[in-house]
Amino acid sequence: MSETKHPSFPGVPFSGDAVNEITRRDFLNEITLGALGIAGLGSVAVTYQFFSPNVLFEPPTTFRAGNPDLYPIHSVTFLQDQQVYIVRMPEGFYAVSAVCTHLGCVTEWKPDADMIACPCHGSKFKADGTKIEGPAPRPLPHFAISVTPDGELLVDKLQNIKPAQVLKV
Amino acid sequence: MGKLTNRTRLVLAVSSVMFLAVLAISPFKDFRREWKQYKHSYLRFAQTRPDTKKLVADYRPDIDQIWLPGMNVVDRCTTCHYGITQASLADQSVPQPFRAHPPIPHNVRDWGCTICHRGQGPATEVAEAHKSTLAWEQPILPTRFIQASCGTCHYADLPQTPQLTRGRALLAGLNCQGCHRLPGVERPAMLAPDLTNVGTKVSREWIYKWLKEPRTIVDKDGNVTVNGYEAEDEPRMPKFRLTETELRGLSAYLSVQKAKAFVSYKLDARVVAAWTKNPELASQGELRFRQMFCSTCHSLAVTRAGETKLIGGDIGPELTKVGSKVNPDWLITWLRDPQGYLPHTRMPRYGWSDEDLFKVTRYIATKLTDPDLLTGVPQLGQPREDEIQLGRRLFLEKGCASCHVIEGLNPQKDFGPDLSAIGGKNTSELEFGASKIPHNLVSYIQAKLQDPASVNPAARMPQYNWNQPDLDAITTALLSMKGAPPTSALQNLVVPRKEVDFHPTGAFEEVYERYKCYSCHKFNGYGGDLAPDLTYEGSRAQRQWIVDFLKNPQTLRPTVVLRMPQFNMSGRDAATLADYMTMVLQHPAANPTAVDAKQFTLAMVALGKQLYEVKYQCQSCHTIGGTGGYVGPNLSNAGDWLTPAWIEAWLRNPQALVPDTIEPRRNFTADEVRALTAYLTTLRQSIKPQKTASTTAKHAATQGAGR
Amino acid sequence: MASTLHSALQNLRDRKVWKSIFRRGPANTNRTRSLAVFGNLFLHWLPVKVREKSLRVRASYYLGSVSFILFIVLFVTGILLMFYYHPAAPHAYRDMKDLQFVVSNGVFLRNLHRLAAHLMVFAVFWHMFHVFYRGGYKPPHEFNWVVGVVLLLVTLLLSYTGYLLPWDQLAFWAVTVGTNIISAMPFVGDKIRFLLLGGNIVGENALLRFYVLHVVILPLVAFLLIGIHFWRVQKDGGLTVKPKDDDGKE
Amino acid sequence: MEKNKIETGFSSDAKKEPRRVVFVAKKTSAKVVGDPGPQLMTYPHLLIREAIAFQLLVIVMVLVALFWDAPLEQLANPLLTPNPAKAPWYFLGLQELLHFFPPFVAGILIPTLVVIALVVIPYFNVNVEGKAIWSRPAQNLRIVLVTVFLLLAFLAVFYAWTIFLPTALVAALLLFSYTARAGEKGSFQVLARKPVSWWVMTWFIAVALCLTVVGTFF
Repeated sequence: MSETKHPSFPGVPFSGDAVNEITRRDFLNEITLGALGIAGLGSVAVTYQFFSPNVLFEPPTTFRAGNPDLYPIHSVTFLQDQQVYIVRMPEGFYAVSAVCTHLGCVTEWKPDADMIACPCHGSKFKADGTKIEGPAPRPLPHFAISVTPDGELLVDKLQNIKPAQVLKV
Repeated sequence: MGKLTNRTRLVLAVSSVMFLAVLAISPFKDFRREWKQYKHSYLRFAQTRPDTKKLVADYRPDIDQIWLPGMNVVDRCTTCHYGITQASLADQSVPQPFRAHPPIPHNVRDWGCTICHRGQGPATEVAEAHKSTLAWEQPILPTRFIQASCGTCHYADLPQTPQLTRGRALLAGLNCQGCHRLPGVERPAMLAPDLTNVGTKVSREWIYKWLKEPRTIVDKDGNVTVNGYEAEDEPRMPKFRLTETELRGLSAYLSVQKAKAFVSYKLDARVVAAWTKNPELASQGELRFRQMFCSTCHSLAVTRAGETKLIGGDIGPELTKVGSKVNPDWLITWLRDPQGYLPHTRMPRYGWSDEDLFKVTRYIATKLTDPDLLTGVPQLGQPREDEIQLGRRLFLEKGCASCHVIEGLNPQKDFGPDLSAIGGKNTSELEFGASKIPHNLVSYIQAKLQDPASVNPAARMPQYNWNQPDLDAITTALLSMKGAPPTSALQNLVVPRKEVDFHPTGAFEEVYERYKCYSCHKFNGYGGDLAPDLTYEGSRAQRQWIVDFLKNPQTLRPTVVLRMPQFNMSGRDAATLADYMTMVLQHPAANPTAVDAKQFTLAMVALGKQLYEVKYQCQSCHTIGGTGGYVGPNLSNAGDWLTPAWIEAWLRNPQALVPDTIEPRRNFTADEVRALTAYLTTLRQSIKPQKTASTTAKHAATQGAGR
Repeated sequence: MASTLHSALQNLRDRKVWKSIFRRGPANTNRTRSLAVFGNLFLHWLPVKVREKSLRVRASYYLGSVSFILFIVLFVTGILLMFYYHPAAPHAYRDMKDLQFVVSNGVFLRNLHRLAAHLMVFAVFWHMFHVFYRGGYKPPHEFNWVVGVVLLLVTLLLSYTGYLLPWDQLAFWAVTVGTNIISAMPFVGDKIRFLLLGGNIVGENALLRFYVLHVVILPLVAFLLIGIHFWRVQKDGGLTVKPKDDDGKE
Repeated sequence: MEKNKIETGFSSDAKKEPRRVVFVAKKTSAKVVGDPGPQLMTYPHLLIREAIAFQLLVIVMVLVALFWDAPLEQLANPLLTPNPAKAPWYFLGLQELLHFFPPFVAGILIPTLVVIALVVIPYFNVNVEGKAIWSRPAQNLRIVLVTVFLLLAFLAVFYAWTIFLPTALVAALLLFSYTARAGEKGSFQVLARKPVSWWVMTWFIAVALCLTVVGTFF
């Protein structure tokens, strides 16, 4: 071990004399710290990437709801798996979320009363999702609904549309 | 004491840089993953197509996954095979993996690919997904066996899978279920001839020859014949690999199988002597042979203009040279009462007269012979005791008792391996022996089928001679047998094989068994398909017509080769059958009480005739009294033959009665139906018709109405 | 660039926050260096000074350090892998497939974890033999030797419990074979096996138990023992140094 | 100085705020034999070496991990026993023992004895640097010969050839080193100075190694 009189690792400001040697030492320190710094930042990025799943084991957010003929006019059909009401009115189809906008309970369609009722806190909605009464802050959202080329209904739960948009078949 | 040397710093600096560089490799590799490359090249490919916009409409740069939790399927094939549902990419010029799938009844996006094609669904790398690896032994199924995948769920035969259906038929037809357990192939009561009395039927020499070359017997001219005679279809008896000693042993053992004392049917010696003097004996026997329509089931080789052809049916054995095979005493006993020798035979019991019996036997024994049949068979002599003992041991060791019955020997059930899950077996479960074939299931099955000894020198399985299409068909059928579905969810999707539900009873059963009606006719899905399906015969035909026909079928259609044999049926038997048919073999759509022939008026008949001839032009397909088309059945005798209820139901909706009939559904009004029915019930052949005309008509009628 | 980084670091050191964390000044005197070791939770079990001889590679081949480093690598990769692992059959196997095929860098992490696990078993064995041949178990290190032997057993158990988790054929049969040996123990063998597997066969329960042992109990025990092990090295006077280490070879 | 005190948070006035720095009692510090020699500061000398060791190790492991995939076979299937079913490599030595001895002996007794032997090493007077086995050649040779013969005979009775072989090898070394005790140079001279404990451990390692290798590859 050669006896040196210079500041030790890591990266301490130097106050020594032999300029050349100091620069080299300093350079090595910089390299080391730089490499480790980049490695650290890179690890964060890679870890972030690792934590974002590339596939999802979830029911697809876009789903087929079968042939339009399955739904009579003036009907509200609850799709259990997807928690969506497929509503068919004379003007056309729309898909209404079955999840109450208040605290997320799953609502029920009451055909006798002709309304959607939330069992938790008593919110009540019309078949088109507009609120009748109760603590729910917003009407039930409508999901995008379309018809596939082979003639089935297609609902996209990630896409909300205005209640005025109705699918005509 | 506290300072670091420059050398240490250098080491740390270098190692830090290397540390960084090495750590960066994995993210880089991850960035360049195979599936990402395919995603990118799909985008590039879509740019070159005219319908780019449609092709990339729902493109996402992620992994595509089809997840069927109920079936435990994770399928990521569509990540790379992205264009699989794009109709515009169906062209052969589209490079893989982007080409669209040919149209199939299932939606790819709903089911994924691996359910049919196998391979590793979760994989996102080409080799891992397609090939067999340590972690996934089921590679992609070669496309030529793809019908096997249909069969894993569709136990019932599908019209779209002829190869699979053929394979299943081969499995059943070749008695594979004799030794192996096969799902969906039931084990009949008897698979092969009962050998309890075989010693009374054939000689030891014949047995020797048969065991040695059941499939190919070469006559002295070098003609290869099968089953002793030339035939297209092979006999069920496979070729076992037997040594000379084994052949001698088995033939010795079998030739002494005369358990039942041979009660040959004795004709009066004086009568026989008188008959024997008749120089026309053999030719008269031949005439009777023809008149009884033996060729409906049996074929004979006929040489015409230098070309030898088999003429006749394939239900029973081919008989060209049978005279050299069987013992004449045995033959006469057999013809008189086949079930007496072989209870399960499909040969019906005819009501022969003694003279006919004698003549036909003489005909067979003298004319249907081949002196060369036993060439090459050594002089075997009387069986020795040690040979018999060896034969008995071999009979059990070789699994003969799996198919053949000998009284006093226990039948061998499940002699060979259980094949009910062969189609899903892992390579590690297979024995490849010293063979050099690729180690996968398909090659194993094919090698085993072609030459069982190639994968296992000690295999007991006999040798078959498949042609390539049959080999592939039977491989397909075996690959479809993947055992019970892995999950209950899949269980619900299984399309079951149609259950045969026909259990004759009582007096009918006795007659039905005696005449073996099921050999040619189908009853509720059970039986042969040579002759019309009789499931609803009771609804269709009038009782009297059935009786007449059964008693004398020959006058009705003598010109066709395959026709109802002349059973010489007694009036009682015919009545029993006709009664059963009219009572049991009924179609629910034809309601006898709904139509009362007495209510038909002359006006209705006239209207019906008018509709038949003018409005609907029925004569373009049907014949009445010699005029009309031959597409549909001849209706000249419809009034005596068909029941009014059947005619009425048929006119209303033919497909309800016979789903695949070509008769168009015309949507007649109720009045029109009644009028046409009234008209058709009046059609009778009052005068004795020309033989030919009537037979053609009748034949067409029975055939057409049944189809 | 060098000076920028430098001044930035210097700037950081003058901040109040920095000073609240590292109360000592720059570690450029022996006093501040000592304080750095004393004042840091992760370093305080190290001695302030070490003998120069014991730093030489030949003295220990750094086998103890290597084992510990491998443990840290296993700890980090293991925690990351846990994010994509369900201890349930056959879900666990599907997770292996997902690590291999869809998780970013998943296969790399699993490889690293597996490799480090094997290396650790190897390093710990070698460490033990090396210590023995150098007489490192002699007084005053007797107790630390015992701790080391226990750590060896814990390492083996950690590796073995981890072996089952992929739920593949290799794992299943290795564990089936291994646990069958336990049944040979007189009187209590079957009972112990029953408790370990949570049943009579290697099944769902066994997987869960092995998982809990692998990710919670055994790592805790290992951490505790490693702490004691290191602490005792210092308290027992550092590594054993032989007089003949001076000449550089034995 | 006052300013400095506030900044660092240390009170330097021991009279105002007495603090116990260390408690020195008799017999608490370990008695270290040998010359301590020159010393270096842990920070940075030890730490930097640890850092380098860490980096080098990780580099090696990453390189291996990139090109060698951790094995993954098929889904566990209780109905499909692979041949042979093997334990992890570090238990393969034990699995080999099962071929020779009943499960209780091979699976329980021997491992337990080994662990106990390892634990008690420091508490018995088995000193690696202690007296060489051939320091009393005459008496010890007789004992060594008898022990070796009994051991080999025992192994031969059980047909435990994979144990017999390394045992015989170590025994041969031991006996050869006997011939080289008289102050010569050479490798046998080094072996001749080894004590009993050294030989026992070497024998154990040789056997364990042999069994593991055989278990892994055969």
